[in-house]
Amino acid sequence: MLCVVRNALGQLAATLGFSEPECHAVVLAVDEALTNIIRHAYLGDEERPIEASFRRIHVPHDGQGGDALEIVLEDRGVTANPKKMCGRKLEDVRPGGLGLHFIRESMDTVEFSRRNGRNQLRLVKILHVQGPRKGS
Amino acid sequence: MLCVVRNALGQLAATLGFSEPECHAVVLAVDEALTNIIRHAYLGDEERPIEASFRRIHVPHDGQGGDALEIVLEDRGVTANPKKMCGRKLEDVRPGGLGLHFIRESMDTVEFSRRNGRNQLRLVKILHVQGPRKGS
Amino acid sequence: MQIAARHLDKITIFDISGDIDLATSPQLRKALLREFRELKVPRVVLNLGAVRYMDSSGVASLVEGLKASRDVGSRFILFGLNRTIREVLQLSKLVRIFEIYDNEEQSVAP
Amino acid sequence: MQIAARHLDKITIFDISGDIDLATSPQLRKALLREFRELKVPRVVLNLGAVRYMDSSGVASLVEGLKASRDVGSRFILFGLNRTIREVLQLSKLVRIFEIYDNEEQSVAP
Ligand SMILES: Nc1ncnc2c1ncn2[C@@H]1O[C@H](COP(=O)(O)OP(=O)(O)O)[C@@H](O)[C@H]1O
Ligand SMILES: Nc1ncnc2c1ncn2[C@@H]1O[C@H](COP(=O)(O)OP(=O)(O)O)[C@@H](O)[C@H]1O
Repeated sequence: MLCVVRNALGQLAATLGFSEPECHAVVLAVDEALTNIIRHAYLGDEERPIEASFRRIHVPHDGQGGDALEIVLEDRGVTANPKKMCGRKLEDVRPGGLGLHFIRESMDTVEFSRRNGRNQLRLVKILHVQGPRKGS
Repeated sequence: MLCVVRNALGQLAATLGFSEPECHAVVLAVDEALTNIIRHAYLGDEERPIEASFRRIHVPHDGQGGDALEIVLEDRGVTANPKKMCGRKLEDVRPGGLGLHFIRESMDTVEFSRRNGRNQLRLVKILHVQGPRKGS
Repeated sequence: MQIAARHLDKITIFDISGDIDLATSPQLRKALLREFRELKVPRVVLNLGAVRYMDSSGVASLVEGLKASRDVGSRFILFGLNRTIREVLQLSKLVRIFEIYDNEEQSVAP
Repeated sequence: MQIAARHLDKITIFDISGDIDLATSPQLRKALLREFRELKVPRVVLNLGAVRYMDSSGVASLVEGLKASRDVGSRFILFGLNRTIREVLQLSKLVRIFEIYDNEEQSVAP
């Protein structure tokens, strides 16, 4: 089902006017975030509820306003430990520990918060070319 | 994860310019189709691969051309039995048997096919208002 | 989806929130069948005001609830249906078989 | 993701297709570890030409494969990386630690 999410989101990003590498970046970030929720917040249980919203928002940018894609993911899993959430140095070659790094490199804003027993991850990607691409 | 698919797809449909009831219809159809794949093609196993593509296409419509959203879902599950795939009469009140009816009512084109050991479901929803809606 | 139960005299009210789909409808089904079959509650009222989405598996659970209520001679009432939920019930041609009210007051009236 | 294996003299070539993600990367990891640790194949070549998508769990499996190959003194070679896969490896700053070629001929050369 992750694959279905990726393809729907990739098409959404393209329709909003993001370039192909930007679409890949958004898809990668959300894939990694969902993977982390399943693995770390829900300890591998794929059946637990994940809420997601995808919105076009207006953000102040470069002195003027611009459009952006805002993605909010929420889970009811274990509280994330901020100390672990920092990612790791890339110098030591070992499997794992890349997901948060990928998310941070891919998005313009990455915010974690915990409220009402839920973990919330807010991701924003700023749209540099304004307006939707035709024929995508 | 179905919920994540629904929300990404709803936003995609809105961005393409579909009205709110049309967005609901597309989301419902894809939800029902994925549910059927998991339940009937994969006999309840949620881990099996489902391929999905979401594309804006050009279709002949009302004498002239128009845009549409094309969704193709593919699974490697058991071959669908065309006799069972017809849905049922709605007159007899019983649980179940509504999914295919919902899909057919929601979309303009619904095509099942089987090739290379895969079931393919092609869904098309025609966009009546041309061009994407701004600020959706 | 989340279910919160409230109990009045001979009435159970379920406040449902979230999405009713493949993953969550079995939980709704179970709650309804328990209320009718095991507890034989004379009236079960479903507050759907906070339900954002329902698919055919949700409708199927409601139909099962309705059947169970008829089997034991209880009433099964829905209220708070937003436009999306109403559309789905309309699509299933099942709006008319359910007892549907606009608000809780009407749903619990003697 | 699907893995098809071909066997040359002292070389195993895996033709991979589809997406390498949370659901499928364990299968790739297992195939690689078996080839290096159990079968001690001197060279394993991964044809990624038909891979459309890879995330960090895929990268992690490749790193595990690389470590296992070093432990037993075998070679682990990648070829056929499209732009998306190259971008993901670049993002992980791991492009340089892998032995990457443009095509199969170079990858199986003595
Ligand atoms: N959604 C999350 N909930 C709880 N903990 C998390 C979450 N995402 C990441 N973490 C923590 O941050 C660490 C680093 O995550 P990441 O960079 O994605 O690498 P990996 O998942 O491979 O360990 C994880 O090992 C985990 O402890
Ligand atoms: N993707 C599918 N693969 C195989 N069989 C299917 C599929 N979708 C539907 N069917 C068959 O068609 C019948 C009717 O489907 P549907 O109208 O969705 O109702 P329900 O799923 O509640 O039975 C199913 O019971 C099943 O036998």
